Amino acid sequence: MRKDELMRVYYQMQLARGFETRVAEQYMKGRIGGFCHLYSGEEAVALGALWSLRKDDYVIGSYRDHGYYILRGGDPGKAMAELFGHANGCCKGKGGSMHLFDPDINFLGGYAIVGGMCPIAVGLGLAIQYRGEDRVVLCAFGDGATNQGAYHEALNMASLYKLPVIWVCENNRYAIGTSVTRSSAQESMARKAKTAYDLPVSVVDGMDFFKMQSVMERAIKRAREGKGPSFIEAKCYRYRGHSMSDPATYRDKKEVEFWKQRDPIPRIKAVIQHDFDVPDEEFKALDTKVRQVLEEAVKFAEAGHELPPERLHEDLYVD
Amino acid sequence: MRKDELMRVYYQMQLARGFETRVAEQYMKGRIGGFCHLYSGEEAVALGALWSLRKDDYVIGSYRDHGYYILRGGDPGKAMAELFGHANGCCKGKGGSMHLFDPDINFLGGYAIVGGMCPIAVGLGLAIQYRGEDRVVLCAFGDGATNQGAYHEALNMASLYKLPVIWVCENNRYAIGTSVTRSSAQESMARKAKTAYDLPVSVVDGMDFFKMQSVMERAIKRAREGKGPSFIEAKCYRYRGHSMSDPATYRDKKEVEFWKQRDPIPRIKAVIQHDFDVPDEEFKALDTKVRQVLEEAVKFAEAGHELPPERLHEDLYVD
Amino acid sequence: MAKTSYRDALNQALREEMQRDESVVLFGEDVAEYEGSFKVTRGLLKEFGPKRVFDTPISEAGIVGMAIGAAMGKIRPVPELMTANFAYVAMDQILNHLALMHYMFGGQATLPVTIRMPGGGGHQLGSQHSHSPEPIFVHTPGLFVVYPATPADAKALLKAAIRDDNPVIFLEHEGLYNLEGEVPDNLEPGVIGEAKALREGSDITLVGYGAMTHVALEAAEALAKEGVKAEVIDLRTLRPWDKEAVAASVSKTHRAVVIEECPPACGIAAEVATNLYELAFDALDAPIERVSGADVPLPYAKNLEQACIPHGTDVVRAAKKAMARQDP
Amino acid sequence: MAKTSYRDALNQALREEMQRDESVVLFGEDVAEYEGSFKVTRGLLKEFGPKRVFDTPISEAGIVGMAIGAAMGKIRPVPELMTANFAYVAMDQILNHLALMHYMFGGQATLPVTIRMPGGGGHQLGSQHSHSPEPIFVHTPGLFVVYPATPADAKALLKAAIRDDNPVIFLEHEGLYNLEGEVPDNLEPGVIGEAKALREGSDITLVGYGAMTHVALEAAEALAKEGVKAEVIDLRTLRPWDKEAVAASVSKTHRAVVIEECPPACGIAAEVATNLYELAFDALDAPIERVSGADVPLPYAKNLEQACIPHGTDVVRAAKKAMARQDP
Ligand SMILES: Cc1ncc(C[n+]2csc(CCOP(=O)(O)OP(=O)(O)O)c2C)c(N)n1
Ligand SMILES: Cc1ncc(C[n+]2csc(CCOP(=O)(O)OP(=O)(O)O)c2C)c(N)n1
Ligand SMILES: [Mg+2]
Ligand SMILES: [Mg+2]
Repeated sequence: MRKDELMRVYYQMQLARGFETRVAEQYMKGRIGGFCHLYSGEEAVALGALWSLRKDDYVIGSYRDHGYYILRGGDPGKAMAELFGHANGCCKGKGGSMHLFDPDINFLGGYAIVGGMCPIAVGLGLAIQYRGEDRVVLCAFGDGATNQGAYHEALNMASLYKLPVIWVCENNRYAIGTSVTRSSAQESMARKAKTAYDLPVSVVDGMDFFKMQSVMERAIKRAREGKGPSFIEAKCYRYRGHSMSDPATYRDKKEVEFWKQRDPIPRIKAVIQHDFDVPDEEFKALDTKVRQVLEEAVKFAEAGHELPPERLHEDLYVD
Repeated sequence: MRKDELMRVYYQMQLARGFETRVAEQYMKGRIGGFCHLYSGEEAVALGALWSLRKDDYVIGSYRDHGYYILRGGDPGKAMAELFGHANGCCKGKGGSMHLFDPDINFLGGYAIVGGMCPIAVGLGLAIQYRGEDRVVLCAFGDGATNQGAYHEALNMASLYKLPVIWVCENNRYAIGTSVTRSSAQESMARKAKTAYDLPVSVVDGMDFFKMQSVMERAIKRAREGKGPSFIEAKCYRYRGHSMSDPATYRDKKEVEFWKQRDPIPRIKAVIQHDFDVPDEEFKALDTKVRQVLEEAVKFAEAGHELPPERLHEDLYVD
Repeated sequence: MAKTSYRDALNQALREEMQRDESVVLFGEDVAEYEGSFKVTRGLLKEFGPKRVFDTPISEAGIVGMAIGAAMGKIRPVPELMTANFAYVAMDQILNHLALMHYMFGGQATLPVTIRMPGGGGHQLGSQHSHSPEPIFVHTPGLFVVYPATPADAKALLKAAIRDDNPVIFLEHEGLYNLEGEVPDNLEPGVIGEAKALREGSDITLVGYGAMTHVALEAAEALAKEGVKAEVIDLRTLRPWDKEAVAASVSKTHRAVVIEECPPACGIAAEVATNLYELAFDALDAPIERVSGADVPLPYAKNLEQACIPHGTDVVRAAKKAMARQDP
Repeated sequence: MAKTSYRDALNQALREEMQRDESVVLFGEDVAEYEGSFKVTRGLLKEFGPKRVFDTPISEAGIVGMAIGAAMGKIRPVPELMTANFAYVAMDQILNHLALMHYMFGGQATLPVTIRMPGGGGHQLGSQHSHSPEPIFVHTPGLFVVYPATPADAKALLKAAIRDDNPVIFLEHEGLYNLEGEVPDNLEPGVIGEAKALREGSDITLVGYGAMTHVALEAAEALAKEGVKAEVIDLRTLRPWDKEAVAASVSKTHRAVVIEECPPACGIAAEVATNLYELAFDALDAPIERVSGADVPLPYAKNLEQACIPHGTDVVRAAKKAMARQDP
């Protein structure tokens, strides 16, 4: 990859990471309510998965959606405003943290029912195939979703109809406080899917942007060529609790440390420094830019207001 | 097996087959209503699966339940009466063809929602494990059920908790008019389950009583020893349409013929004649007994009456 | 004008809408090669081919979810659930996704999905196969719920549902598929939310929907013989339902019987009655009578099942009870 | 008598029933090691061990189905659904299996299953996580539905639900877990189906359940300041519900407001109101007022969400409207 691209990788991951830090701050200040699931630590999965997609490809995922929204090119201000519940948010403040949505970047939603978005991804794939397009669908979900019936129905249908859906399972080893070992008879998400749904699978280090990006490229190519779905198990880790209200006492320090050693951001920085000797200033400059963008995002959110209650019934039906 | 046992195998299959013939007659006469799914052709699957079970083991299955009920030792009269909707039926006429039930033989129900009985089988397994018993659960379902979410949740849970559940998938190649090829990305039901749920699987000729009975024995042993569930894919065929109202025009004569060549009843008869030279009279005698038993069953059903409407609200709640 | 069956009227609506709009796609269990377990999709695979009419695995959550995604992908799916009883395994996709996505995403997700499903009892299909789930859908903001009683409405309203950009639960009654009725040629799409008076009367209002509309008509006929002029209103759509039309009728007749096939608690009749009391309290000379499905799962035995389902005689009894009350 | 929280009262009920009956078993998502996402099962794994308190995968249909089978296998399961919103993925197991099996099998399957689930909105959890599904369960014959408003009732009714041999949907309100109240020591199990007057009054009857009971109490307080004596009735159980008690109160006050957290169509208030009209038509001096959740999915924004949920002020307004009508 070219240096400027690599610098963008660094910038983007810092942006996503920084966004979550701001969200945590604002949540503590009581300006953000509800359930709030941070993506910190898993940035390489989303960025690697999104990197080679086209603007017209569809992206859909879970309630842990800030990372995907930001890294897909969503406006951090509109995302932050949504978390504030303000009308200038990406869903007018009606969706909230778990339900970001933006048709302009074809980010078709964060969904809060585990596994619930998987059949919807199949439908997007069906539409693509029906219209003879060469778009693809990226559907991201967690390890816990593989225990939900709808997920299985979806995987079977996507394979049966050879739809251009790429399943990205973020295996961060926990579903809230329950480890994969304690919830799935088959601990490998990839093996759990491969034979059952007869599709190509890969297991990848989700803390490594390059690995993630390259398996994704293969999957995209296959999907665009009409060869059907692929499954990617990204081994990763969430640095924080399941949501802002989870102290995550069920994970021991050592485990957390082990994964923080593999933090994708220092990792990409090291690569860049190794391949091109980039002065620290350049990184600092990007960090500064991230800070500015996020400050503006918070300002944008603060400047907004909740929809007036008179408008409560808007958007219930199309007329 | 001893001769008398083999003769019982012959008798039982004739009984189950003959029962369905009577049911078809009565259905035509309009004495049986609703959906009515016959088991003709698949007798070796149920009998082989049930043969080595103990009286205290649990059996649960689908709406295609006449065979299991009869072969488990259920009273053909009570079953026929149930189909007549009479109060002397095994569910007082409230259940009907799809919902036979008899605690005395631990046949805990035919269920009409595809895959819906699978999580219930898990619960029976849980109770056995919790109470430290060495019983097992036999859960029978069709190929189509493997596309239903609840089925997958159940298989995972049974394996995760190492429950004594034996999954018997009757792969008769069709779900109503849709063949396995057109509905499942993985055509082998055994492979579909094996890796995903990490349990021992076997594929067996479901038209062969002996093969069915022997794989089942292994599964039972394993379950009784607390080693967990097993999965058996029985390749079989239903001679008739999906239900009495299905002409089954989607299957060509050749295919039906191919399977009728493998009819388990002549097959067992041949084995018996080969191993012990049994005069035809002995078989004729059993056939006559079958006829008598079924005539009595119909008489018993005819002698019954529907519950009076005043009793409509009984059994809604336990008091 | 030739008579057409409810089944064929639905089939015509599907065919005409598919001819009219390339983006209309049908899928479901056995809808293509088997032509539907109730044959409503007969001939459509042949005419439109496997891309527009195809079979699915037995995966209702998958079917409904696929319809949602397909709609976001700019096609107009008309999935069939083999029967309404199987909507229960897809309830999360219907109530917790389809119904609320347009609202939750601030109006950005538009879901022109019409889910067809035959409902109702009366065929000895047993407890798990005889549900009338209409109240569950009517309770849910974000859905439209249609339940036609006649071939003409079946056709007109299915066309309207398919063209509508909102999610529509389209209930068909298993007992009406063979019902014959007049269906005008080049019938225009109906209007979702409009009730229709099928019979004029001044003494009492009988409110029905789906198969219950015919029960109401039967009762009106019997009542007429006894000199009671009953007005029969067919709701036709249950969400939204035509409160004004029904209230206007009751303001005229001062008495009403509401008929529902489902059990009474939190049912359709409770919904209709409560609103009528609110809209026409002073006009009412007697409590509104409800004739509901029995408050039990439908049993298999024919006599018991029939005892669960409203009949004309039950409605006549209820109407007489309401008539017996003297105006204050 | 020491104050106890609704959460701890539930915890006590679970502990005491588990101590009393070996066959009571708890399972659900994160109920054991994590001690429940609302900490209702705190300490139970420690006290009773992993055989009686264990975690499940995210498989609600599996959880409910497992409870059904376990009950047939003679254990007494008390599964927790992390929230009522996840009951939708298990709806088929609840409505089409659990509720009807005892009846369908002619009384031969006995299912002493108590499904605990926190419901309700008000915490900015968004549309998919803020449902009040009580009408769906109340509509269903074969289920009991309990929805306590106070710590004492939470404990007494959970004990009753666990000991009952029928399937019970036990709703807990997310907003009440921290509510403190007096809980007598060695409290006896409550009675499913009995309402309770929490405040006597002669002018109007306010009917609530769960969190809505507190909204009713708040309103009664405010009305008292204006000289209106409101009687507040807490339904406590929604199926069966105490029609006699509520009708008796209305016969005394001649006016009523029914409060529900769910949307109005086919809701709890429609059910209550319709029955009251039938039982006390002549006693009513004004139409029964309904105060319902807004007819939209719950939005995330705090002000919008609050605008969806009934408040004391809404009830006061409704009560005044009812009072404004002169007795005929
Ligand atoms: C059907 C359903 N059941 C339960 C929940 C509650 N819940 C929210 S997130 C979660 C854990 C999901 O874990 P995983 O799929 O691994 O995703 P992660 O949070 O680790 O990214 C659970 C149980 C839900 N949202 N939906
Ligand atoms: C959830 C659900 N969807 C659809 C149906 C309608 N249906 C009844 S039987 C059947 C086919 C089942 O095929 P299979 O599981 O292979 O069993 P078989 O009839 O071949 O024994 C279908 C689709 C149902 N009963 N339940
Ligand atoms: Mg996880
Ligand atoms: Mg089959």
